[in-house]
Amino acid sequence: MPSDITFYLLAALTLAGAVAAMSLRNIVHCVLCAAGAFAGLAGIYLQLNAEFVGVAQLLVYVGAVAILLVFTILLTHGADVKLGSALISSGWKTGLAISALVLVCLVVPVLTSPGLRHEAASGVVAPMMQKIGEQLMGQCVLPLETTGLLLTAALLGAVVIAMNDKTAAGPKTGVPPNHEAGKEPGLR
Amino acid sequence: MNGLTDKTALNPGAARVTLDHDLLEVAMGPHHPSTHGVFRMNLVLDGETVVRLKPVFGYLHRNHEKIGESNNYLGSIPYTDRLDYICSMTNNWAYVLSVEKLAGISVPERAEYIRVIVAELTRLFNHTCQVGFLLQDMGALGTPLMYAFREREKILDLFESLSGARMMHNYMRFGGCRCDFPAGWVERARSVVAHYPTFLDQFEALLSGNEILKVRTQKVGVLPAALAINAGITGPMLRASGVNYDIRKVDKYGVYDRFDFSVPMGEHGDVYDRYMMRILEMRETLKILNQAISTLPEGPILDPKAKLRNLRPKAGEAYGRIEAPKGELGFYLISDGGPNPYRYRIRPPSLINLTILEDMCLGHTVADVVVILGSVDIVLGEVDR
Amino acid sequence: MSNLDQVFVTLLHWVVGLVPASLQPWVSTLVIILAIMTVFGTCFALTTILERKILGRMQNRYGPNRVGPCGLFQPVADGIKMLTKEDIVPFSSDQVVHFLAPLVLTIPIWLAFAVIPFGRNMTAIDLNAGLLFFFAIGSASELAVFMAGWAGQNKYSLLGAMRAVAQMISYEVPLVLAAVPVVMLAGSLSLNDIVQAQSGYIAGGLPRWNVLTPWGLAAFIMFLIAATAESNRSPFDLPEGESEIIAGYLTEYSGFKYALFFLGEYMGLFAITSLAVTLFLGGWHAPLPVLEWLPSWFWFGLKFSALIFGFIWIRATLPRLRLDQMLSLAWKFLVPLALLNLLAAAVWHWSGQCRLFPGSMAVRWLVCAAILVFPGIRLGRSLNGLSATPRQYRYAK
Amino acid sequence: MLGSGIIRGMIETGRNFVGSYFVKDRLTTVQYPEEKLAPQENARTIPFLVYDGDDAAAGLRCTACTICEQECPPKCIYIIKDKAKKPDFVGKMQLFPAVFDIDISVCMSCGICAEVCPFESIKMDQVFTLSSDTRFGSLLLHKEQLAKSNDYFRKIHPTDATAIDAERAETKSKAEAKARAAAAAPAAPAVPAAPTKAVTP
Repeated sequence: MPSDITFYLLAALTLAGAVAAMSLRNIVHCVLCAAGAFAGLAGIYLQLNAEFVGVAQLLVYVGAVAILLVFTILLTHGADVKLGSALISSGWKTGLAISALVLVCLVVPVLTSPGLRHEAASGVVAPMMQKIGEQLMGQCVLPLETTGLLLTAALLGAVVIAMNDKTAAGPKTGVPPNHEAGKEPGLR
Repeated sequence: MNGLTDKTALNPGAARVTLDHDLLEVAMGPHHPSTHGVFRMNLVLDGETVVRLKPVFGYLHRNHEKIGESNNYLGSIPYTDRLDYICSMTNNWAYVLSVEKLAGISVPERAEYIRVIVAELTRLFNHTCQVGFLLQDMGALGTPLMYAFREREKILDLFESLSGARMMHNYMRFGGCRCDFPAGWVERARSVVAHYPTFLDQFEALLSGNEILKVRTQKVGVLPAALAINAGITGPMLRASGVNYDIRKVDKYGVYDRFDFSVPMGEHGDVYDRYMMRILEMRETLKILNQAISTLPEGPILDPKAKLRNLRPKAGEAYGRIEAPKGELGFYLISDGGPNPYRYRIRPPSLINLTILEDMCLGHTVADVVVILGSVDIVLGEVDR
Repeated sequence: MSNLDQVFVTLLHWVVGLVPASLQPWVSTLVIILAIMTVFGTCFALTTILERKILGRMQNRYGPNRVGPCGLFQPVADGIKMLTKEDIVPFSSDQVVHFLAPLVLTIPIWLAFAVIPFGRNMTAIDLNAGLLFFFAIGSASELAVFMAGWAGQNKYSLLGAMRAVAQMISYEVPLVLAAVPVVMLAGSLSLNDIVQAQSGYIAGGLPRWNVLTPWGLAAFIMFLIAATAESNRSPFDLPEGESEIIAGYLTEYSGFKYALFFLGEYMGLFAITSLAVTLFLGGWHAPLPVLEWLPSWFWFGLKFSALIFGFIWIRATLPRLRLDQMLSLAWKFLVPLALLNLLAAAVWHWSGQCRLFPGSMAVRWLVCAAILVFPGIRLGRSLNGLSATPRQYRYAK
Repeated sequence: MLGSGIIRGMIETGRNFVGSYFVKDRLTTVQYPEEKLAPQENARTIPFLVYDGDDAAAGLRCTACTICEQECPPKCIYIIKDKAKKPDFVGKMQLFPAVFDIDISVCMSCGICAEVCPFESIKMDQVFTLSSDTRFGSLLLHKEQLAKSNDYFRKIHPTDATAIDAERAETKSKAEAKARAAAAAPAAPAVPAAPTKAVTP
């Protein structure tokens, strides 16, 4: 009985976080609710005894992605909220249609997949970490390496774009005067 | 910097000029843990690097020079203690020196030696405390400062038994000193001076080799020699930039020409050089003290002709200056024959060393600004007068 | 001997035995939680006073000695002061985030103690991804620090929050990389297995701890540097650099929220120190076989307090690094060396496996040490750009 | 080598840490309320008036010459002369102050009044616990609160007090010898008995 209660609680936390992340006015609050939703998700994984996935979710999403979201908000000045902007943007109908479509695409294969037929794995299978490690390095090492490469490429691209932005905007105002040759110091 | 209008941007009274997009304007001070008193810097930051710095001071202005004009000559001496309240002996000496020049009073032999001993002891603990405050600004929580204060306490006890007060000595008079060394004072002074080199070695072991200190201070706040000379910088800051100018050697006032000591000079002019200047100057001061204490002559400590009360020097002007621990401290007096000076002007080394703070800090981060300010070694009593 | 070692375990079983069977899992977890919180709560109280006394002694003064016998009730006094102090919330601040920040910082830190083995079979939950769980919890505190900095709407706290987040992210990488060779050699992520791998003694003398291997020593030093940065302590206390940005992200906090932040900071320090003890100093193993009779949790406590003394000692001596130096230390010095350490650990493991030369420990030590030391010195020298020759000063007569 | 400076620094603080347990003179802290540090002999805080004998009003040395009032830089001394006169230690008739106030919240304990006083009547005390609850009332000390006996003066400034007492005793004996000589030879009026002038020390 107690495990059901915790599941309902975690599910409620995740859903509430997700909804709040969309609907709150202050964008920083949205990000924090999103982080709450990630944490709720991690709780559900841990509750299903999927330790590695739960801990990885906690480490990657709550630890890194949330901070990433926060940084993007701060650096692009999204934080100073322009009051009076409508909560629901005008094109909400198309948005709703697309999300319904995606929901269908996800739910149908999950429900019909054979994996769900037999009883969920009861109890902890022997050293799970060992199996995951061997799978990662053995069978699907190629996808792992390619995603790694893809991510580094994306990272380098982002850095290069950011670099151009800085030089394009020209040197900052107030270049240190005493480094200019022959500048008459002191009396500015 | 495009002319005056830009200056008004930082003037709090003026209309708020919108800064371009990502600059952050921070007022650092007057209530800030590491501005060495009530001193304020309006910083404009791009991220963490300083784009503009406008020093704002005057919070501790006590109208010292106007009071000097209404006080008689003797009455101004205790006020000079309050100028640079860390080294009040050297303040007294500078004032008394200029009055002696004005009124033509001579000083007996023993009084000159006492003045040298007392001034060099002040320089000793002023430099030790400056290094302690610098490390406090750099984040070493109190350890170097506590060692510095432990040594300072020993010297303050000496001054208390000599002049009656730990910091506000009011000890020097026109033509000599107020009272002679009490019994046993010279032995206590000799033991303090004898222990100091071991303390300095421990201090250097703790600090000079420290990689974090070197990384935080080398090539930070570089002051080119030409800019230093143009801006009238004096004292350890000037010598750290490689300029050989020490008033004890230039003017040879007091009996400094009888002592053999040398003047250390740096060559990079950054914060590390200024730190080393103070350490090396302390070692030179110890040489002077040893020689002065061993050759202390007997004799009167006050010129018999010198008048204590209603001193009325004949009309004229005089400028007396000494090598205070912070730089050239000068008193410019104009007398119109009356009991109080017509004009009483002070050349404060801390204020003049502070004028080029912006040149040193531009392009550095907030953490460096604090360290550079610490290396300038200002005392707000002297800056604001 | 073993009953003294297992005294806490038997105590737990006795308490759990009192309760009817249905409630037993709940009661045992409750008792364990209570035990951890009381032990580390008093340890927090003691450390605040010990830190100030040790700092004082290093600075030739006594440290607090007014409240209680030689100052032992000082934490009680501080606690009461923090409780009674007015809790000022700035008007322009973000009330909700301002309130949540200390909670989000402190709660996850307590979870980290669940996986630490304090003594022989004295681990709260033996997750087989224990180490990964620990790092996941550690990474949650960055968000809390940012929330604290952002909520204050004050320039200094924003600067402090930016510094804190940058510092914690860039020092989590070397922290994890320093732990990877331990996992590689122990073959498991579970902390109990790691401690088990370090049991036993070589030739009856030296214990088989990781710190006594070349790669282990290098990893231990890197782990400690990253741990000081992760818990915002002395050479890296930039987020609340008192002399620069007042108190960084703590500027707008007062009263009990300020105390909660300190609780969070000290708990973070205890968690990281206990992890360092588990990974490198052989958890609760005794250093010499002849000392086996002392209980296991005693050894854990001894190593733990030795490390805490080391942190306090560092805090008393070193000034603070600047932001860019701190970041370049992490990315240009610690991360490359940690990767190199993986190579050294592999060489150590390979040379131990294949009986190429008759297992001469000294040669293995030299090889692995060489892999680490020479690049380390070259990297270090080029990193801080200090001129190799010390500076000369001219004297004018 | 990298890090050797840091290690040397750590050894330094370590030595101080260990030393503080063995070398007693490293710890210079004085536990103030319990242990009190004896003040240095020359220490000075606020001025007080010296009186001879045991009655404050009669034995007060001050002759209300208001030199200290003129010379005091922050002008915190306020004197009103009394009409009557009373003999001083040499017997010469001198004025004395009816009102002698010092505002110790203004006084900066510089010691100039004690220095310029020709009658050794105002000296510097060593009391530093001067705080009071009211802002105005109790920080203005009147003549009665300021007056302290010469024995107290001899207790806090031994060397100065003995030197001054010796000097006063000598002038007193010289004045009496002259008075006796003047009384003993009234018969020889030709000798011009110059009136003894109170020799200021």
